[in-house]
Amino acid sequence: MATLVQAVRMALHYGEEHLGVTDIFGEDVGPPLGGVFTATQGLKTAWNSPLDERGIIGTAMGIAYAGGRPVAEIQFCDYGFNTIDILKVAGNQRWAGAGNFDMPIVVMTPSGSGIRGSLYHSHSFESWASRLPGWKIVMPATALDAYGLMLSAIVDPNPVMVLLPKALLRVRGEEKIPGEPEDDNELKEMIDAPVGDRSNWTPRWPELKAHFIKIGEARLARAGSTATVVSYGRPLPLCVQAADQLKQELGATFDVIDLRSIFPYDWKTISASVLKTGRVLIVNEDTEVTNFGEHLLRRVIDHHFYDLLVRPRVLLGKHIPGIGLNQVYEQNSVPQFAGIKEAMKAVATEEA
Amino acid sequence: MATLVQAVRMALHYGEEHLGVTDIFGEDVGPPLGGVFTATQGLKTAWNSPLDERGIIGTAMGIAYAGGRPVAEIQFCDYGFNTIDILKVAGNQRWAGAGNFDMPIVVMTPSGSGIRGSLYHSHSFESWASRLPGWKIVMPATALDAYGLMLSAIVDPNPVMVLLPKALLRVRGEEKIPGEPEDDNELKEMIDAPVGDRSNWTPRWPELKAHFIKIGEARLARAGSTATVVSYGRPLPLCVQAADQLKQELGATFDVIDLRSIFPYDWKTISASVLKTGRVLIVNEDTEVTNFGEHLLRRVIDHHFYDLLVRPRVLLGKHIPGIGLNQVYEQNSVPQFAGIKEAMKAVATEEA
Amino acid sequence: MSSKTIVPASLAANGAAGVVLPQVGSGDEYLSAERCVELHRLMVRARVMEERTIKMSKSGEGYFWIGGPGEEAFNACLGLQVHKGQGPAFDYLNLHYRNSATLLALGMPMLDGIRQMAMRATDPHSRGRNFPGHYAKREWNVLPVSSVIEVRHTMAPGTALMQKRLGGDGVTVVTGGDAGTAEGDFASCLIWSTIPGREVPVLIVVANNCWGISTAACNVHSEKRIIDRGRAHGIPGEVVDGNDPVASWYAIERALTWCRTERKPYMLEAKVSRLYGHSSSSGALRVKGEVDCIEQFEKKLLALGILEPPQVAKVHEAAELEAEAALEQALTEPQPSPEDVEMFTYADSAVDAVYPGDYTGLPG
Amino acid sequence: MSSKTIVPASLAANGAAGVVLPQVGSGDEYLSAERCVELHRLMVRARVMEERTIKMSKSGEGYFWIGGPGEEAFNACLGLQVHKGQGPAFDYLNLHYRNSATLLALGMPMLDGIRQMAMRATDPHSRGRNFPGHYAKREWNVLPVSSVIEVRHTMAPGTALMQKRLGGDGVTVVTGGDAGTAEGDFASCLIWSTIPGREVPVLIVVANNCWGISTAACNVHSEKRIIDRGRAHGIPGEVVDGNDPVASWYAIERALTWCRTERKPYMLEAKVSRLYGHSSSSGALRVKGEVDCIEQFEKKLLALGILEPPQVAKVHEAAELEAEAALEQALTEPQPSPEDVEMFTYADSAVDAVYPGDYTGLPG
Ligand SMILES: Cc1ncc(C[n+]2csc(CCOP(=O)(O)OP(=O)(O)O)c2C)c(N)n1
Ligand SMILES: Cc1ncc(C[n+]2csc(CCOP(=O)(O)OP(=O)(O)O)c2C)c(N)n1
Ligand SMILES: [Mg+2]
Ligand SMILES: [Mg+2]
Repeated sequence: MATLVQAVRMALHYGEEHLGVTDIFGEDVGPPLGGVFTATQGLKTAWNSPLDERGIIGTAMGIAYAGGRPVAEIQFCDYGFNTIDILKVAGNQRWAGAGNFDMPIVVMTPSGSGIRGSLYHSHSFESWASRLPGWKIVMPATALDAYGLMLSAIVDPNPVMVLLPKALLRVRGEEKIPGEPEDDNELKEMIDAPVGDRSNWTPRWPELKAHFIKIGEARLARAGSTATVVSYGRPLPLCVQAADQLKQELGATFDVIDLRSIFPYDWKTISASVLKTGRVLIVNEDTEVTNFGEHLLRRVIDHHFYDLLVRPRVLLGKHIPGIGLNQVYEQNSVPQFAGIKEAMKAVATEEA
Repeated sequence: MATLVQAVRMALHYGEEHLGVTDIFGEDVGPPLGGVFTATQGLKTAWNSPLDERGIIGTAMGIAYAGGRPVAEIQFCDYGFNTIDILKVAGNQRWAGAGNFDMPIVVMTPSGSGIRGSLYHSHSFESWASRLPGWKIVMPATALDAYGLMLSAIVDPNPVMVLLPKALLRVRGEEKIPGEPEDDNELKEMIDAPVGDRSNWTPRWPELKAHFIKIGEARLARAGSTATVVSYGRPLPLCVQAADQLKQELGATFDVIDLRSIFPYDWKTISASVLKTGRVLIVNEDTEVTNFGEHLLRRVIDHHFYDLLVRPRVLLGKHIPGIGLNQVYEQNSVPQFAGIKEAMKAVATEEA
Repeated sequence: MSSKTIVPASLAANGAAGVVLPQVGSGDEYLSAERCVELHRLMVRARVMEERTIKMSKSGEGYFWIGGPGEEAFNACLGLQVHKGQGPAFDYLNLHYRNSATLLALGMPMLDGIRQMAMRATDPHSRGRNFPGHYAKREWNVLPVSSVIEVRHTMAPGTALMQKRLGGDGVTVVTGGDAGTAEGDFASCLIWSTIPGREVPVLIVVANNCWGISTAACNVHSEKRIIDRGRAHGIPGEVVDGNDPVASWYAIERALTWCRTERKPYMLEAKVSRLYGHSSSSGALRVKGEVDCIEQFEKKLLALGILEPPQVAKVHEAAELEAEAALEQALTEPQPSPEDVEMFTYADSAVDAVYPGDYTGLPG
Repeated sequence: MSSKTIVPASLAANGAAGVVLPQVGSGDEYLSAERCVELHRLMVRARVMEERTIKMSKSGEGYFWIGGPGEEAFNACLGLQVHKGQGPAFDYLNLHYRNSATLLALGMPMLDGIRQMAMRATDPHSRGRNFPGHYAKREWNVLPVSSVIEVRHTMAPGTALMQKRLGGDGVTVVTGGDAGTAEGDFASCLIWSTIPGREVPVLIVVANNCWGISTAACNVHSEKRIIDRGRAHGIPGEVVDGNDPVASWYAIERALTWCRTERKPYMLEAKVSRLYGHSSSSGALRVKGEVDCIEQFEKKLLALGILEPPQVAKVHEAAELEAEAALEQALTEPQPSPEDVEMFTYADSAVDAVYPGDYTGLPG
């Protein structure tokens, strides 16, 4: 199966061939490197920008204004904090301008911890991003979702931010991308640039097919009835793993909702699940003060306060200035498997 | 009584005279204007910066590194979104640098709506600011609190952001600033620059006295027993007014907590009040997705889920790209008196 | 300014036989009388519209005012020379908030400016949401003006990139003030416009009124001429007296021609006035002794006999009447309604499960 | 490089009679043999420390590596010439992540660099939190290195402002790469350093290795020399061969002298190599045929007879031993503990009711 980052690359290729993508650009996005995570290797419209994130977002907006379909990359979301005013303008220009101009840009950026990244390769961005009205924000946790959400991001005529979980970029999916060859090695040979000199390399793209995943639709990663877990990104597979173990160990079963879209989010799915279980845990790794998970919790309280059987919970990253390089820091800053499992167990077993 | 903005000015003067303030600067902060809201008129260390918010924050940091005590102004918080990466560095540099350097800077900026400001003079900033670990964030709603919190912000050796509610800047306090003259007109004559030519004007400062309000201490604006209201900034006086009316109309009484400090916030006071009343409403005017009020709600749920008598509530600004100039927009975007009163009534009267 | 008395071809062709109007000159440059009369009328209309909106800001028919009195000469010349139309074959305009004369020159009726000031639902630029002078018009490539100083400079190279790719001669114009050039985005614009092999046709206009609100440029800016900052990047430029419509006309012509033919950036620094202060608030500081481009131009036109005093008066009167009628009309038009609050947040999307149409509040 | 055989005063004074060492020259400039030997040793120590940390990144004793091989000549010269100390009477250093040679020249023991790479609680720069080369040292005014490219450029004018006010000759040095100059903050530094009447002594060093990760400068930068961007602001500057310690020494001396005496900014563009690629990740692209400043300098020193091969070997061996010992020591030292996570968030504050001391988790 393709890795998440390969899926992104194939989606971008599909976008170039079939969806009118005109420019894929950012720092080190073009040849020879094709992105620090290889997300843009071999793409025909990929080019290297100056080292200037503000210019990257602004230029994407300009390209979109003039009829192009740009996909701009911020190398790490950790380096996107200097663009928030421009992101705001991208999100408000249509509203402010009485609908005169759409803003079909895609901004993709790796987000989250888990790659031993120290302070500036470990940030999460979704809570910030969720505060940008006018934007749509997605965060796939699987290769197929990355493919399907990227295609939707490209065709959506509004600004869409695609947050790619840093820690999952090299994880293989469990489902094939439509058109992906049978053999992983074959795929690798076809689309991964060789190590070393690449000047004569060109990719051979598989015959990819459309696969759109609608923005705002969650994915039920596990179905159950004891409790509801809402997550996305790096912690998502940990929630799944914990659900599987807890099923074995306790017989408790979980709806593990992979939100996939941060905004708009799939309230219907969350709501139905919470109504069913009366127990809910929200997990993400962003810092815990003014965290998007707290917004979800608020919606749960707004609508289901009287439906809850036990205290609803959030499990979030600590409110501290950064994630340190020594793994002691990371282990004790953002949710890890043990803590997630424990929290799931607690919400599932608390006496109602 | 002094207005809130006069109180800020007097605090800055006190800071210059007694607390080592070396630089008060920003766009139009120095003579002749002394700030677009007059907050910095007549101050001896005030100077005009280039039109560059990133430079303003960075320069403040440099001044602080070299032993100065700067107070930097962002003219409107609406124009601070291009500095978030630098604000982050100001908040993390001590942690990242193993405590080698403190960062005693004060950033003050007007925040919130209520001045018919259209998109870019109506933003709230506290939810963004609360996501900056390493910072302390305060937001006074009265003149005396502005004075006392500004003094604390100045002496605190950590970065402190002082959010000034735009709509309350010209509101007079109910308590005197220590040293303020009896007569408001006298104060005005002493410290407000004349309209027109100011080249020969110098202020006559009253003999001000120290008055520190500790960061992290809320103010109980009204005491009651029926329900708890937590607010700050522009909506705070509206909550107070509604509490007074509802006392008359229903006999319901409210703890109206003026949080004053966004971070750290006075959890003890909130917690004790919620324990007492079992009913809580959190009010602010920032946009409602990933809002600091939702964080407070989360803490309430974490600690007092089983103590609550009725569904806890938040009343927040709408998640929309901006606040429009026609007052129809503002009235329907951010909490106004009628809506606040209604929400307070609802939380107070819902059958437990 | 000086003058020559050659019959302008256009006038002669117009059959205005016998009425041999002089050209209007500035240095070695001459502009036809016909063009000057057109410019004069635009300048006056722009001024009158601004003055009307200032009145509205005082009467409560509007609130905050900001606008372009003092920039009419330059901005009218700009508006007449851009290639107006939709899409990258035409020019893009990334304007700041003092470009009313440009919009009028493009053909905007005063009514639309007044509608914005009156915050009507009929305001085509912002539906009563934004401050005056914050235009947006798809049909003319007028990109939404944002209050945020200088962010437009990061976008200009993007539209220009598409224009260059398309072929043709479309140019992206980006305008800003002098103080705003201190923002890093101004530098970004220079850098992104000159990426080797990817140079793009951006005309960077700096309307230099020597002030940012209350801060004098000379107190915060070290560069003698702002255009000097383009040099290191190989961007040519010139400084022009923005109060002089003739000089402005030709400077803009040279600049646009460069961008249209070389497909590279150019900088134009227009020295302009800020006649009514920064805005209706901020202490409304006025600078003494600033040149009024309209007064100066009228003197010239009168001296050359291109216009007679009664004609000048008529131009003003007509503009006043137009403004009056526009205001009257605007005030009859509907205000936005509470239902409008969320309108125009999102464009329709077939791939969005929650908002296939516009925004409708939190996902529910 | 060329040579002269004048006995350096310092050596003669040292009583090294009979051993008349030549100076080392570059163009018209000469540096004493003694100084060159000192520089050489520093350069080798820096290289060896970096090579050791690269090994650690591969062995798992550390993770990510980034650092300064290729910048040793220039950075060692810089470190030896700054006025080291605490507070505005001394120089401030706003460094990027390739300045290990500067720190060693200031007197940092290798052990401290290795401690950071080994992420120990004893790492005095970041307590095991940050990437290597991210130094912070109050006693020497080494401000915390941040990974965020170019933000330090916004801070430099602030420290320099305090230095100017104090009197004395303290200078603020800010260093960055060539690619990073595309960030608006580089322009901000030029602007804020030259506010009329408020010019401040900032030495802006651009370590130009012609690359930003995998992107060649010539593909994204239009300026021929980066220092040309200072011109519009009246900032003098020069380009120097950063691989040449003699040339670098004097360029830095001129630059610092300018800043110390004129109390104004100066730009120095050092052409340097990036010998081990950008970092331990990012494809680790290496550029072929780059000059190795140490190899080149050693050839020179050997040719001039200032060092003999065994002495060179000894310098390397000593450095290796130092690195070895440092690593051994560092590995015996404690790792940070879970309790450390919140440490150093806040300085003590008498006016904070919740955190009078350090951060202790959410207010409770
Ligand atoms: C990013 C940003 N910062 C601050 C402001 C507030 N502001 C509005 S206009 C202005 C001065 C602009 O001066 P200049 O660029 O010279 O343009 P002018 O108004 O003189 O035409 C300022 C500081 C803003 N709109 N945007
Ligand atoms: C603001 C920001 N954007 C992106 C990055 C990622 N990044 C790290 S180093 C680098 C290239 C820097 O090139 P240059 O400034 O020339 O310095 P060099 O590494 O060549 O010494 C990039 C893009 C970053 N650290 N900070
Ligand atoms: Mg100006
Ligand atoms: Mg470089």
